[in-house]
Amino acid sequence: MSDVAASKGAEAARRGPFAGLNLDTRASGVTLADAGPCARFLLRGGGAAALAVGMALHLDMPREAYGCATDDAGRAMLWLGPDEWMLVAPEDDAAALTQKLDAALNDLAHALTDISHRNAGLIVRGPQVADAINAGCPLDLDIKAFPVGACTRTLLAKAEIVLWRIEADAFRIETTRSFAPYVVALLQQAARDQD
Amino acid sequence: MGTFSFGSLLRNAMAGHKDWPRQWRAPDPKPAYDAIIVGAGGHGLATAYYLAKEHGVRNVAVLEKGWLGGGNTGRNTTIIRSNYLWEESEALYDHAVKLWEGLSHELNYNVMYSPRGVLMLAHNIHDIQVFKRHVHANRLAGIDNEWLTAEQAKEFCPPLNIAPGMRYPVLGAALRRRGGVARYDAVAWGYARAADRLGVDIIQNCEVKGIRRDANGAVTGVETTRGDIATKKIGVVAAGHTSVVMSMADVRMPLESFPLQALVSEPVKPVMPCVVMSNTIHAYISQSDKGELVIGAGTDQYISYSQTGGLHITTHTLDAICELFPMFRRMRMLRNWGGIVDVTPDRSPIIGKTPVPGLFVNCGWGTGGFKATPGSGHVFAATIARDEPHPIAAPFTMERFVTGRLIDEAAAAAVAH
Amino acid sequence: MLLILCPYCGPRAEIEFRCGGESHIERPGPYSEVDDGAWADYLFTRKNPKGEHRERWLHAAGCRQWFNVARDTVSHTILAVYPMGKTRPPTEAGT
Amino acid sequence: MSDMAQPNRLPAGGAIEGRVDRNRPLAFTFDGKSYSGYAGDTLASALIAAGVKLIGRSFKYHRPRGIFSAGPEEPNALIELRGGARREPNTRATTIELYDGLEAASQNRWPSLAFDILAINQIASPLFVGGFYYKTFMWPASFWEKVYEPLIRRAAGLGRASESPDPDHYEKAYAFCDVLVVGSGPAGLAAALAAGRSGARVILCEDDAQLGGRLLSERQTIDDAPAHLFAAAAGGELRSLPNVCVMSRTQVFGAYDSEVYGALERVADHVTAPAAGVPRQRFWHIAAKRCVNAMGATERPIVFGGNDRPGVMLASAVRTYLNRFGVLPGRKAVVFTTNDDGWRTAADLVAAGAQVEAVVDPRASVDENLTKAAAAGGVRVLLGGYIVNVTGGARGVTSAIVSVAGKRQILTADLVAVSGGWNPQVALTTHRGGKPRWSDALSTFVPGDLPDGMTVAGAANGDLGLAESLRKGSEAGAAAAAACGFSAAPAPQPRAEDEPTAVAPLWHVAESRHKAFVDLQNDVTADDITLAHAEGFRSIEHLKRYTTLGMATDQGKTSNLNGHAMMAALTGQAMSDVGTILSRPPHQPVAIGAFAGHHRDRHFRPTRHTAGHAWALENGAVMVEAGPWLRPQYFPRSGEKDWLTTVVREVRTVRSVVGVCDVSTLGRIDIQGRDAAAFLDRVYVNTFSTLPVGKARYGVMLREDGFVMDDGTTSRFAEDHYVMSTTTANAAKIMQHLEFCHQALWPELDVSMVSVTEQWSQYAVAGPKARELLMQLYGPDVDLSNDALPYMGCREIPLRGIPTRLFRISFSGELAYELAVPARYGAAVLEALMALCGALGGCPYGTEAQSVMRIEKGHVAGNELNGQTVARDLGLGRMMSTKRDYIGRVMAGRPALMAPDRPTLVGIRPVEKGRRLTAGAHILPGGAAAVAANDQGYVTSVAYSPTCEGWIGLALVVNGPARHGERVHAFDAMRNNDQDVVICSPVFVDPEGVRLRG
Repeated sequence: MSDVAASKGAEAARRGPFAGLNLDTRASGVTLADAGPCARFLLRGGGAAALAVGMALHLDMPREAYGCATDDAGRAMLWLGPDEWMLVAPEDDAAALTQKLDAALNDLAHALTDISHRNAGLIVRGPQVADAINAGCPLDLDIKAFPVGACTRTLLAKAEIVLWRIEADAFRIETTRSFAPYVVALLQQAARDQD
Repeated sequence: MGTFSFGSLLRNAMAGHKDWPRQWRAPDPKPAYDAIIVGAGGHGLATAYYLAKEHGVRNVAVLEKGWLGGGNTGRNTTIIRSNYLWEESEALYDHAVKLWEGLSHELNYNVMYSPRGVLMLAHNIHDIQVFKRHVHANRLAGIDNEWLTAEQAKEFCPPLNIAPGMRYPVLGAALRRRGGVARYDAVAWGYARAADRLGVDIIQNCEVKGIRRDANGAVTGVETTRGDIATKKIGVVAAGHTSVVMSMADVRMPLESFPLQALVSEPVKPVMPCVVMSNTIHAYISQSDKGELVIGAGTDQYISYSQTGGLHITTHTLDAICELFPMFRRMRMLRNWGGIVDVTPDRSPIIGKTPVPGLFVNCGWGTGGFKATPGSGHVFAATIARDEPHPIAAPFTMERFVTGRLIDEAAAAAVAH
Repeated sequence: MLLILCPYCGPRAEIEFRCGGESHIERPGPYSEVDDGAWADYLFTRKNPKGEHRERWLHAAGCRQWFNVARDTVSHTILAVYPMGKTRPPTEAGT
Repeated sequence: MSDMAQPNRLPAGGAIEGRVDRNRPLAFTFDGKSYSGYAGDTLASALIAAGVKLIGRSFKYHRPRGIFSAGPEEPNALIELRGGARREPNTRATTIELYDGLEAASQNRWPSLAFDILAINQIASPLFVGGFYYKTFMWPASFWEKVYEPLIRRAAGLGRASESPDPDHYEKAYAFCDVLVVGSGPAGLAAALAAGRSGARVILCEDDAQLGGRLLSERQTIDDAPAHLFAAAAGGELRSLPNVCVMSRTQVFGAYDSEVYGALERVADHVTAPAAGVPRQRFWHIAAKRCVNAMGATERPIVFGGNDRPGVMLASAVRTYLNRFGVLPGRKAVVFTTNDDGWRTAADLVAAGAQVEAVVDPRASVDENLTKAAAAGGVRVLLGGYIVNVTGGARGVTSAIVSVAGKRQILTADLVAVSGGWNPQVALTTHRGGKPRWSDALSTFVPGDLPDGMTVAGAANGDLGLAESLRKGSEAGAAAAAACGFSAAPAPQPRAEDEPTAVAPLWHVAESRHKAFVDLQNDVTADDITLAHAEGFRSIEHLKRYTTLGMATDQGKTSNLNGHAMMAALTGQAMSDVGTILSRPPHQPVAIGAFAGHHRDRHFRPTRHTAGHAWALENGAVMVEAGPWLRPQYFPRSGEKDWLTTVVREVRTVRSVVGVCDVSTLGRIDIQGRDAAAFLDRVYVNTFSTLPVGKARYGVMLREDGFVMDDGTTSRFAEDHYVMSTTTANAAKIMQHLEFCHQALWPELDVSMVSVTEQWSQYAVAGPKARELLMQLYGPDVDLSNDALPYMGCREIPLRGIPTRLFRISFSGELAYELAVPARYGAAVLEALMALCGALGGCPYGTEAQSVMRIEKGHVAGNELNGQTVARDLGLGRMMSTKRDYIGRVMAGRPALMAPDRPTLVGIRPVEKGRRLTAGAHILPGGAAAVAANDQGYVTSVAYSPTCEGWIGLALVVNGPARHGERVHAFDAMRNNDQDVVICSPVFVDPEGVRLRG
């Protein structure tokens, strides 16, 4: 009789998208780090659903492009489209969140989908970070054009990403799991080219 | 008589080349013609030539809004092949290849048809299956096409990178040995000169502004920037501008016009012995006799009538070229230009009659029309002369989109260069 | 590369978008009453104009929304941008 | 450094000494011979210093050629730079910064530059006129392919491309600014300063290594100091501004839609090789709100006999070599100019200590200050004169024959400096279709209608005067910044002179009887223009194509205008009517590798791996491309002689015991909403609203044109919640299709789609012992009995706290499940599964075994779902609902798609047991000839079936279903494997489906 949990324990049984990848950029200007596991939900729905979620989580739901709302519980609500938001939260918050949201959304038209495992989160940091990301990203990342807190779905070369500026010199890049090696390799090369 | 030959070249050399006649006249439009061809590209000029040569219809005008051969004829990557999937296509393109073989002599103009072989690369199991299916279908239709292993492909085209480490390794290739390239300008000029000598009026800088029709809707003539011209038969061969011209007769077409880009490198000594195509990673390359690498890029995603394309389209093709030919990375791109290609839903052309009596159309060649030039003109001329589709042209009607009898080469090749 | 004004995200690079071709074409129906000709028209016949063209674009690597664009097919100038389902606002070119 | 080594280097401390760094001597070789120069030299200036005159051979006639210019317009001095994998043919000596150890070689000559066999072409040159090849090489017919073309190809081409992969890498990047300034001459610097001081984001691109443009080449003053000092100071200020980015060694090569500019930065071309990790070049995609185009102008030569001889040089280039590089291109010079500017060359030569025999100017009279200055320098002035011929050879110019008022005189000279006036660099203004405007005053084309957001300043706009360039530049810079919302207090204008620039047009010295070159690089002569005119190639586009005028690597920078003007003279057209060739990017040639940038090797396109990838590799899987993914193709074991042995073993194991296959790459779309069911009913041909919760159903989707688009199973987990699966290849396409259907066709429906392909790792567990295996995995308290989870059932079952989904679906035809677990657990669950699987005597299987089993079962896949088949062709017609509308319903009913004689899915078996079948083979009636007319279909998929112990296949055959049992012929064009086959049912295994329901 064998099974995952018994043989390893659920924690140990997990393997993140960056497992086995070397994140060292060998560059001074830019570093990469695994954002680690966390709870992610994709919320699709109309204004009513957004309103309900905002109230339930005490978050001022972003209603416009690049918008993002965060709280000190480490929850962040990212605007991805007029009917689409991504909610990122600490992993142990997942159960509580699901409950709250199901209750709040109950009979409103909406779709709430767990994508915690679908995405890979990467923290890219350093004085040259914007230049490195611009090696593949067609957005103007000047601090005035894309200020701290700004987020959007976009491209990094041939990978689709969600780009989120968490500090003046740091971005969080969310991509789908299987693109992680490509994104890492591209940023490593770009980081070296900045030196 | 200005017949070209080494002798005439020698004689004229002695005479300081002062006695060469014009290769074609610059006539003013006559009030009326038996037939008018709209568009003096390769297809249009070939149509006029075969009308005069094979059907005795010599009172023909070819109207060109710019200068002859200035459209896609002068902007393409000159790939010639006939290894298409469907019997209808095979018949049409092979008809063309057969005419290519003797064209220089037919026209007394060296069009430099160079059957140096066309390699179509397979990068995955799907490609292999599709290309092998082509090989079987082509052989059944009596068209040469053979399958090569990656090593054989490398032998045929030494600069080709077949390293297994590639993102899309070369797993094999289909080879059409009698495929190749030709000197695109010479094709237009050769047909123009030959048609002109048969009495065809080639009228440049003459834009068609309207199509005149009688009470029954039949065509009676055209309105142009150089005056009105009467005729009972109009053959529209306007490539990217077909929709615009056809709308003058209230005919709406199943066409969209996209910018297609091509580019050449600086000239170097011979490095590329053949034509190489990869539909999977979008690379089309050969080397001109002048030494330039001639590279075909893709189309932009939107309709356009400007002969410019997006930088990212060129880039997408060149990164593929660098994968297949890492030794070309240091070579420099010299010129990058665009043409306007008219594309049908099934990526096969439309050749034949239209709902308007006396109005004929030859269009929808998309990204691959050059290779068909002689065949296209030949069957279109017959269609116009007899007022009924030439047997080879018959399947390429507009009605096929209603009946569903498509000739779907789209599924067979991402881009039908 | 075009800079396209997404009605939801603002100006963004063309590579984030997909062009869906001619807009304002209605899917025929009810199915029992429409002949193949009308369907072929809907699916295949295109204005393909030289000049202003109304077309659908999708901000695929962005907000994932389809919307309408009025664009000049010669100059590539974007004359107007408006959501799906909305009627065409007038532009210089009119129509 | 001795004068012996650099005989033409002007002594330090002289009136003119140049600004190379004489403390940093550099060694280099040309054609294997060692030379030396200084830091700051170009290869061209160093070769001049060394007294090397013969640099190359011309394209067609192999005439000796030297250095003609001092910039990127160079048509003659093309060389092969570097060697081996880094060899760069056709590189302009005039733009290469000298570095220590530089290796250069001449090209297009054999056996040597001095003695070039093909120089014989000069004798035969009367034959080689424009377009001669169209008129001959046709007899005998077979010779074109076998003899003539190979000869032509070998003779053509310039340098030799590298024969091994480029070792360097290239970077690509996006940049953004308010104001892009192109060019750092007086106008560019002034513009950048004005915009930069206003606080706007400015990018200044300069092709040269140093800022300054012509300021580096002229003896002019700004604010009473040498002009190059102004350039240095301006550069310093600009670099100090945080909002300004100064990019030298960066050429802006193209203007594109939406104010995007392409630029190439040469990061490491001025060193032997890039340092580790450093890109050779960087490809910039610059989005600029405004652009100030200050690219300057190119001097125009004059067409006269022998104007291609080594020692004939543009007048401004002579000044560049003197003033910037401190080298003397010749000791005895004749200046031939049609404009005031050219006279400065005479003055500078005199100042440098050279002898100037004469200034020849076709104008009858000129500004007397010019003539005075000339006289003061002891220079003869020959007004109303022309150079009709230049004599000389491989060793360079020996004399110039001048005609004044019909009288000829021979002036001995080793340098002929030529100026026909200046042509503004209009290229960037035309890339988007803008047409230049003819200026009678300058007798050249100046920018006409401009692309959105661009202004042109300085010489690029025809403003040749220094003071005017500075003023117009700073106005343009300020205006561009203001347009972006930035303004600065106007700064005082630097003081400078507007020197005289009057010009009279002269394109061609008609008196010349000797070969006079219009396009030096392509060997297009004045006679070729006449010939083109005679033969009717009169439009400049025809002229270009027929004679190749302007089609060389210099893109006609020094030849187009002269050629067009000469044609205009023949046709009697006004230049304004003649117009210009629409110039295309790139303005200067750009390395192909730079376009590709990072996208190379493994990362040419992303390679996607499933969570089980590592495990598969550890267990010896052979991987195969599946769309963007890599999947295990099969798992060979030691001792298995070939892939077939392995696949057969995998199939047998699955059919007799159990196997596990990673199917994570199949697309999965989470579909929720009150109208989810209604939505699915509209996109599938079959009905999903009737699907009970907890059940899965196989569905087929059509394109709106009636052809099959995709298939897969879709499961219902709640009234308003479905999970759709798509094929791997179509996953993204289907997601987009569904979004389109919702947003564009039925926005009123309450439904939304989310791709969850990567949220889940999914494994097929198939075989008689599949249930046993899963029971062991889930443990005793989970009931997996046939009643609890029947065929086509699905359930969400927690696995020790991990949410999992279990589907009872089968592609193989065996008792089978698909287990979905959150991706981060994917690897661990796979390991657990495989441990159990192994213990039961099962094995992992890959795409090959999967394919064999689906063929045995008659399931269609990519080869049948090829975009050309309709549901009926695949035996799926019965699934098509007749009650309602759905995507593709009506068009699927078109006559040709309903035609009874459409090739339809069947199975085939070889008549000869054990004989191999060929995919793609065509089906012909028994005994019929192998011609297209007899074609009745083709074989779509084949496999060796362990279960049937022989080869089996699927085929699309005319009237297929009615022909089971018929013997037909399979035509194989490749393996000579023609054979008779028997048509049969496409289901070879367990037709009743007992196993999968077991």
